[in-house]
Amino acid sequence: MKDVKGISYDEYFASGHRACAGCGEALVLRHIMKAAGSNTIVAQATGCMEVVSTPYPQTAWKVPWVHGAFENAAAIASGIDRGLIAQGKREGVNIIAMGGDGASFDIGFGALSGAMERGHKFTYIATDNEAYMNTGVQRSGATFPYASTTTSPDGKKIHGKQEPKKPLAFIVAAHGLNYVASMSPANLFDMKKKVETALSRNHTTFLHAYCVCPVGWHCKSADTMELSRLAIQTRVFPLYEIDNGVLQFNQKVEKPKPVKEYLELQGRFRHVNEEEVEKIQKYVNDRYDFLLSIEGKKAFDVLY
Amino acid sequence: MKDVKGISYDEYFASGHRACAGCGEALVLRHIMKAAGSNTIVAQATGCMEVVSTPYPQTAWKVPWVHGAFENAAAIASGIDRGLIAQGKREGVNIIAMGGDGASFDIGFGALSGAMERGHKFTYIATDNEAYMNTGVQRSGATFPYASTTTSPDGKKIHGKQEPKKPLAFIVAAHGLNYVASMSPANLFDMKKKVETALSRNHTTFLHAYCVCPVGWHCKSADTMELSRLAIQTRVFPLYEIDNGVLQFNQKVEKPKPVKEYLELQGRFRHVNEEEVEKIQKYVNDRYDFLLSIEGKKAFDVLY
Amino acid sequence: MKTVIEASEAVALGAKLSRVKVCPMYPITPSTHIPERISDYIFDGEMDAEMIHVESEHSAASALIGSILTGARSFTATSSNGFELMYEILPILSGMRLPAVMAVANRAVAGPINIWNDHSDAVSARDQGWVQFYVESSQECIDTIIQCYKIAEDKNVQMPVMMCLDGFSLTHVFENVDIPEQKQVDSFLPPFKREDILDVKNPKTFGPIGLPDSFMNFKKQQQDAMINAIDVIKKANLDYKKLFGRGYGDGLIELYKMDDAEYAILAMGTICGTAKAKAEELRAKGKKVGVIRLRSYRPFPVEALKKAFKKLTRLAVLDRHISLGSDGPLFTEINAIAPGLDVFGYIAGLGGRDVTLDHMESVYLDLETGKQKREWLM
Amino acid sequence: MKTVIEASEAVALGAKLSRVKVCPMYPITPSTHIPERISDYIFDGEMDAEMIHVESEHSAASALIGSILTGARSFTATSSNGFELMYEILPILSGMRLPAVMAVANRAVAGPINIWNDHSDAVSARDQGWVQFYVESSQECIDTIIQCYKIAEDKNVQMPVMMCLDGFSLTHVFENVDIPEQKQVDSFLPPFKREDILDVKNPKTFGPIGLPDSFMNFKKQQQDAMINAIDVIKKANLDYKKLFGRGYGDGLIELYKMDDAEYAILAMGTICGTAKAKAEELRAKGKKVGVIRLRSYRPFPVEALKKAFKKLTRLAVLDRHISLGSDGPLFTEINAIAPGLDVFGYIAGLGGRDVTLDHMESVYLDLETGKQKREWLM
Amino acid sequence: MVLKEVRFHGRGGQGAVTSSQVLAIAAFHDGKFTQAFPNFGVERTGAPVESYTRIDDKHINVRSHVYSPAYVIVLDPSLMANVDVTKGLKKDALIIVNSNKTPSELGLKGFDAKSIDITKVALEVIGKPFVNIAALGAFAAMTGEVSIEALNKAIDERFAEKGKIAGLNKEACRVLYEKAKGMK
Amino acid sequence: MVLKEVRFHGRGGQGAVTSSQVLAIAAFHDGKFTQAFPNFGVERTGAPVESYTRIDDKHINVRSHVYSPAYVIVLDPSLMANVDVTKGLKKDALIIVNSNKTPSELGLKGFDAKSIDITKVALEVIGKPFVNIAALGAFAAMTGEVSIEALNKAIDERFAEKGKIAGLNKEACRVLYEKAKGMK
Amino acid sequence: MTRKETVGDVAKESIPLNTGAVIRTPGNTKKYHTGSWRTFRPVIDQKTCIKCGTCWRVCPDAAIYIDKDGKYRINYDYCKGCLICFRECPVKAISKELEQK
Amino acid sequence: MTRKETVGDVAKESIPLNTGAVIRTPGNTKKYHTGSWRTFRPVIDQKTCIKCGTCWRVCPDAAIYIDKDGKYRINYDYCKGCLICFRECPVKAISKELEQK
Ligand SMILES: Cc1ncc(C[n+]2csc(CCOP(=O)(O)OP(=O)(O)O)c2C)c(N)n1
Ligand SMILES: Cc1ncc(C[n+]2csc(CCOP(=O)(O)OP(=O)(O)O)c2C)c(N)n1
Ligand code: SF4
Ligand code: SF4
Ligand code: SF4
Ligand code: SF4
Ligand code: SF4
Ligand code: SF4
Ligand SMILES: [Mg+2]
Ligand SMILES: [Mg+2]
Repeated sequence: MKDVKGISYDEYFASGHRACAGCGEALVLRHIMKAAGSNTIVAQATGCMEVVSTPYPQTAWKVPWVHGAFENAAAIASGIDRGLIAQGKREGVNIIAMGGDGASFDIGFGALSGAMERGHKFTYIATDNEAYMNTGVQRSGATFPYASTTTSPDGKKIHGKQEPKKPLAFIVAAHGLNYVASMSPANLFDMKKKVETALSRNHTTFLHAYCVCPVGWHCKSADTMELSRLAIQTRVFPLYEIDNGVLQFNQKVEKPKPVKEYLELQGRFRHVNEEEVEKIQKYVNDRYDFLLSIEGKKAFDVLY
Repeated sequence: MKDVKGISYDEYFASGHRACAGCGEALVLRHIMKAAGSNTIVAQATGCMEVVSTPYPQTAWKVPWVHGAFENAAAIASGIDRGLIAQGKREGVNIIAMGGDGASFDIGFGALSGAMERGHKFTYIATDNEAYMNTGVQRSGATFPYASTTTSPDGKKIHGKQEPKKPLAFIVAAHGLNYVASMSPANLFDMKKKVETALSRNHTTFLHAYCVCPVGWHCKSADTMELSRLAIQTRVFPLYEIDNGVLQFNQKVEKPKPVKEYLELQGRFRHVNEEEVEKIQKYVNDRYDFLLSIEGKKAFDVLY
Repeated sequence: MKTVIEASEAVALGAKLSRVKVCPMYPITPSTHIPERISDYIFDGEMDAEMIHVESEHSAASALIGSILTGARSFTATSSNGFELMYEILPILSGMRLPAVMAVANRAVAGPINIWNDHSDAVSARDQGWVQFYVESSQECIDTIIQCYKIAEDKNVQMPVMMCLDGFSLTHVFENVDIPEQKQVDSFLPPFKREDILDVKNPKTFGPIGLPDSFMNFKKQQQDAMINAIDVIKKANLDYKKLFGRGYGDGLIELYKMDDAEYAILAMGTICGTAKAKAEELRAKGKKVGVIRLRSYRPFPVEALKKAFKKLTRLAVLDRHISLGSDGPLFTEINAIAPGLDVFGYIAGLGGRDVTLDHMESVYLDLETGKQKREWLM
Repeated sequence: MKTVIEASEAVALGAKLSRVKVCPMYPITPSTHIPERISDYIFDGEMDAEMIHVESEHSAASALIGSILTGARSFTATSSNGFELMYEILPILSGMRLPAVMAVANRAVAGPINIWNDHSDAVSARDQGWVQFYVESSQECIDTIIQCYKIAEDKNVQMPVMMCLDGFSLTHVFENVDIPEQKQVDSFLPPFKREDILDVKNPKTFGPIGLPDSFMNFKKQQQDAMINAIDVIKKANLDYKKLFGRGYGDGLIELYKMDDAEYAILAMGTICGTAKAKAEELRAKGKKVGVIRLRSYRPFPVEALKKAFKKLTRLAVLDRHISLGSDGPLFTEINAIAPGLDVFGYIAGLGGRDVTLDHMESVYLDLETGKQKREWLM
Repeated sequence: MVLKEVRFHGRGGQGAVTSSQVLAIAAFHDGKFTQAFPNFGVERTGAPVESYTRIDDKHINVRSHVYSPAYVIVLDPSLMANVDVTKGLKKDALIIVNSNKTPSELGLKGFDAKSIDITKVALEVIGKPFVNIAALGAFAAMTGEVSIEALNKAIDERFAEKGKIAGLNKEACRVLYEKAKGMK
Repeated sequence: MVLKEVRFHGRGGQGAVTSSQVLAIAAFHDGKFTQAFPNFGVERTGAPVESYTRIDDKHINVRSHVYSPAYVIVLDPSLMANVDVTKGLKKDALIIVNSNKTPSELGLKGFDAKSIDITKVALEVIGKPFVNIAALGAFAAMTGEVSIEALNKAIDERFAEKGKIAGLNKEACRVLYEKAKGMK
Repeated sequence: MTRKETVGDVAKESIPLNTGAVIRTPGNTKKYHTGSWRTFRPVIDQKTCIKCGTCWRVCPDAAIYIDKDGKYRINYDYCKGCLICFRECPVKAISKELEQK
Repeated sequence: MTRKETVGDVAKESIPLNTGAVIRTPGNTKKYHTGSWRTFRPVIDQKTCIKCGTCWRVCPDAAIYIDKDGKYRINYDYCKGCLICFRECPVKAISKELEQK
């Protein structure tokens, strides 16, 4: 059996991994690998997905996989790229570097930026669950504003994270990459297409994946898909791709649901008051408006 | 005597520093400091300017100054910012973090990106001489395409640097800063205004400074100003500012000179053949065209 | 106030009681509970300090340079790979003579990656000019953090201090702790005052190049400061004891049933507790055994140790780290200063391998029989 | 081919002759000439390899993980702060048992920042599971780089190897070098073959979590591999000597006029040359002095050293680094293995402070008179 | 009193670690010295976890894992399919299982095992299957190692911020304490 | 032959380091063992720099700096205002200065000093004031430490990639060699 | 060199110690049955099921498979009981049951 | 502890060793005269000079100052002879001369 309704039946991220029940990141990995297929080498950063997938002597991986440290997946992928080239073995092999939001937005961003500057051919995928989950839900640069984490708690004086979400996809696109896209388990067919497109390009490409973490978000494990959908419908996590510098929506949301619906399902937002909900709504509106304003135009200079 | 034709007569980067004769970076520093004034704390990265200014027990600095390492000026500045805040001493003090292109585009970019994400109030200035000069002219992410450096030499097989210049200012602007600008000694009044503007904002701001290095560029020390002007006139280094997400030219070049004029004064481009000159010209045209295309429009989402 | 808290919280409270002003912190298991508790205090408004959510440990250590140079007492915590990522900055902080205090929740260094306890992170940084304490209990955590500032800021020291506590084996343990009163802490630890700061009114240059004509002299100054620290540590321990009634040996080493001991185990951190428990048991059976707990690994208290060895017949050194291609660093260092003594060397508890009462028994047995002198306690 | 070249070029040629395939490199004084020469070869098409212009040393070391795991022989070089920024990755490379080879152009570690020579960078990484050679001449550089691959890739070793050469004092020195022929090098060093690679046809997992049930066993394996390296180093030295006519002692230590020496200086790197020059001079005056050059610091060749000490009355150890708060690491380690010997300890040549013939004379004088046993050679 | 060691078996997310801590706090209020700590794993929500409490009259020196506890508390009997809750146990150890089945039905023959339906009480009193604190009521009654007063104090302390939860848990404890008293 | 040490004084960018290297290569072609190395500073273009060559019949062990050279070559006499080119010199050392003034005019009394106008020759032959290699011609003639043939070979080798430069430098060397021969 | 093979709670079964901790058996987590983590058990009612594949797609544990008859089946060795499938099934063909020991 | 104060070429004049290498004398590079680096000397012809300030602005070494009479003057203690001023003077009031010893 090859495909089931357009999705490969083969699994490369095997059952038996130790992710929590309902883990959105595990679901995303499963589908990334289905789209990438067996001719893929993965370099993964430290984080939940690495920890749950490879407790020696077991591995959930059915493709060649390497983990080095938390901040260096892109650098390791650079070495793989050039190592294969140097031996004439680069052809026909996909290379994916992957990291959580902590690895990608924060500590490993220097290495990613360096790799993009050199223009290596590989796809970097940031699996974003908006906090350092593996170490117990600490704030990252990707944490959604006002979300409470263990280092940006819902305190008596300060209510959760005070900074906006680092706009990583734009930052990456500004490096001059010819393909950057956001993706979500709410649209697995779209995800498949994006992984395939990204891997087909000749330089570094970047994918930003939305990943629900029931543990860190204090939501029900059964809500993983529901939240993924709501994130799109509320415009919290828009699906788009920036192909050759031009941004297009893949699932444009004409009539957004109020952000509140999204927040209410998650314990990490339990503390936000009405005023803060308003601020979050405005934050989401502004970001989406900006996307709308650049839609369809050459908004990024493409170098590669 | 306070000002001479609009430029402060006070010097904060004293004579006796060991920069090479005709160093464009030293000239830029001198004027940055004139604009910033005495109420300024500087955190500087390892590089030529640090080495030439502070051979213990001497210092060229007349303002409080600190150097830690090569890649951490932005992190040190973050500590200064919060240290002052914690003691109620932040008011009225400018903080500048500075690094060369190597420090800013490459090794220290992770720390800079992190600081921008947190939104610290300080101005980061990248003094860009397009290579690691302090260590003897090695290729950096800022090295101009086809320039020969000691690690991207004009070889028999490969002619100089093969990658485009990392578009740092856009990458930084994509972080959501409300002020980003390029500046050059060719326009010292513009530089002054930009330093003042950047320091007046409430979050991280960024300045990209063009710095001629006669040693690394294999040009005459007397040509430092001439090259700075040519870089503008050939559209190699456009002067612009991105204020609240909108890019405006400060010195728009309607009739550019051919890039060749710029290249010819520099030994680092001695090897480029006609075909390569064409490629460089196209590269410069494309970049400028992109700037023109976003001029005056909200092209960057502003978060701070 | 007597209570039961986690050691990580004891550490965080120690920082709070020390009136720390800036905390650049980055999470890593098993040190995470420390920044988490400090975040709680700051977000609740109970601690008047700035949390800097740095993007890496390298930046955490770097931010310390900035914050301390503004005159703000500063604190961070880390473990393992995070510690290693700070590595470049450690000797810069000590070279600049900045009194940073850091809690290191000891964890094995990758690879393979492993989140559990051993001493490979901090011990492998033993050269870098930081005072290094290894503590045994939650009570010692809170007391020691406060002492760390006292020592680090002493004008004869002016060196950064790290307090090492065993990851999980201590960080995640809830136990009885007597929390000192703020007022008393204030009387022990005056506000941080530093002459050389980044001040626009009095501009100074920090971190210049040290040329060959002065660099070595600066290193000598650092070494002198480390040697000075020996007395300063003793005094801090003594003064603290006077005020709070609690001390840890002479501050440098702690002796357990060593008055007449013939055989002793020397180690650092929590396994000393387990050794003590076993020693108590064996003492009940009439064996003359004791425990030497090395609290101050840097400065290395040569005199205190030599004195402690005087009556010993045999000594077992337990290293929770190995200098690959050589030996346990503590074993080597003890051997170097105790040429006459019969020293047994054990590599123990790497990467979370538990060190048990049985292990301790086998070590004491080795000491008694003298048959086996070198072993990996697997 | 006999010629005069810079030691840095000798290193680069060593890498070229070893048919290195991937070089992730980042510039730092005084190692820069090494990537510069390699860049020349690659950009001129003389070396069939990929240069990766990494954005930091952390990424240089990390890229080695990737490239070696594809089966490509790989090389890098660094110094001082660059080395320290790699620090986190060093034990990962050794933990993964990857035969990386790195040239370390030794330079003092900041702070204060200083670009000159001492051994603080590499020596402070002595625990991290890398074989460490310290060389004395340009000739030894080129010969040793080739041997490094032989040793690193040996199936009984499979550990990364660093070759340390003194910054400036060697890296920037032009001198006579006999460049080996490619063919001969090929016969000494076969192509790199590795079974465990990243191969889509045979998927394997690299770098998993090591739990407490296996981590310590992996460390033991690493220690065993380091011990194995002792014989492998000896054999590589011998085999190389057979082919090229050049050897360096037994590969582990090199003895100079030690047959009947009563007093000897033990050190690493270029200062051994200066010690030899002085020893030669003193021998002419009838003094029974010699030099022990430690070439393999890791693995630490205990047996070879003990044998070398047999006839000695007194030994002076010169450390170009200090474990602040303790002592010179080499001094400590030698003391630990030579309980009977009268060992004098010197801290020398930190941060580019030159170690002169006069210094050597004063040390030999100390040994003779026995009056002064500890000193900073300022 | 000799050192007493307690082992809790639960699932990640079920609160076994909190149980061990609350027990430690309670023991402290009884004037004891204690330690409480989790089994330091990488387990995710749902996976089996262990947690421990040590209690003694004097400062506790030993810092190794707990190998041979005097008491075992099994919060979730379904674990027993995969986890050997009797490992390391000496014959005189007591196993307390949250179940409506008898110990022998649960396969705990040859051990001093008692079962008590904590889930039922929790559902009745708290309205949710929060068994981790409730179980301590049964433990107090069955072992006498900790007083119910101290337990109440500990619960108040630990859930200070979440007023209602504390009350409900205390009530569940009380009910189970009463229920279990006879089973001592 | 005993070990001979040569010290070059020049300015950053003037090629003193290259001088010392070319001398070393030449000595090698004469069958000698050599070392050449710069003074390891952080000097920038224009600042005074030093560089050294060692020459011996056998492998050179010593690796310290050069303190008491047998020969000093001053490429740029204007340096002498700030740099003591005689430092460490024993009385029998020879100082060669690129100048049209006499040694005593240059203040080099009490030393065995010779001046020769290298700049002039360089300007005449090379057309540019490139004195660093040219100076070696004078050195060869005055000291006999290296043969002119070996020097030519060394120049060819060092400037292999830049054909014309080699020729001009060799010619300048030759002229200075001839000129200086009498001054030996 | 070791007297006792293991002490404490480690290394009950002997673990292969591949040099450098490489794992040469792709996907062998399959040996680890995460089904024991389950509190609730999803059960597919084959009569209601319209074989849309949704449950198969959305399972983070790849615990749903298609049997030889083309039926969607849950492999309870791996199903952790997150109930995403239960929630997502468009025709409510999946019910949940409390796991019992 | 040291027998000989210094050996070799270091520490000719004794250097203050401030703890942590802090430098408390802002701008004291002024003591270091970089004028000796000069090969060419720029000379201002005061008669031609129009006092535009360009030379003062473009000097990387801040070696040009305005004297009490308002004249632009070069401080040869610091001028490195880069000749930027010479090149940039709009009225060619600056000439260059070869430095002579
Ligand atoms: C240098 C370093 N710092 C910190 C850590 C600890 N650490 C490991 S994973 C992790 C969090 C991972 O967060 P993220 O990348 O978002 O992935 P997630 O676990 O959320 O999937 C942290 C902080 C580390 N391993 N190395
Ligand atoms: C971690 C680390 N790596 C490398 C170096 C060496 N290094 C010091 S300055 C420098 C180059 C600086 O280049 P840039 O930032 O462009 O400044 P410039 O010297 O060109 O002004 C390098 C590579 C270092 N000091 N630290
Ligand atoms: S903590 Fe979150 S991201 Fe990590 S495995 Fe669990 S559900 Fe997934
Ligand atoms: S090398 Fe270039 S940047 Fe550095 S001081 Fe000299 S001229 Fe300035
Ligand atoms: S409950 Fe969750 S784990 Fe189980 S089959 Fe459904 S989706 Fe998969
Ligand atoms: S989701 Fe429901 S209808 Fe679709 S295949 Fe699964 S059980 Fe059948
Ligand atoms: S020549 Fe250069 S250094 Fe001298 S005054 Fe003119 S600009 Fe300044
Ligand atoms: S640039 Fe020329 S005209 Fe202007 S002030 Fe200087 S010397 Fe005078
Ligand atoms: Mg995350
Ligand atoms: Mg630069």
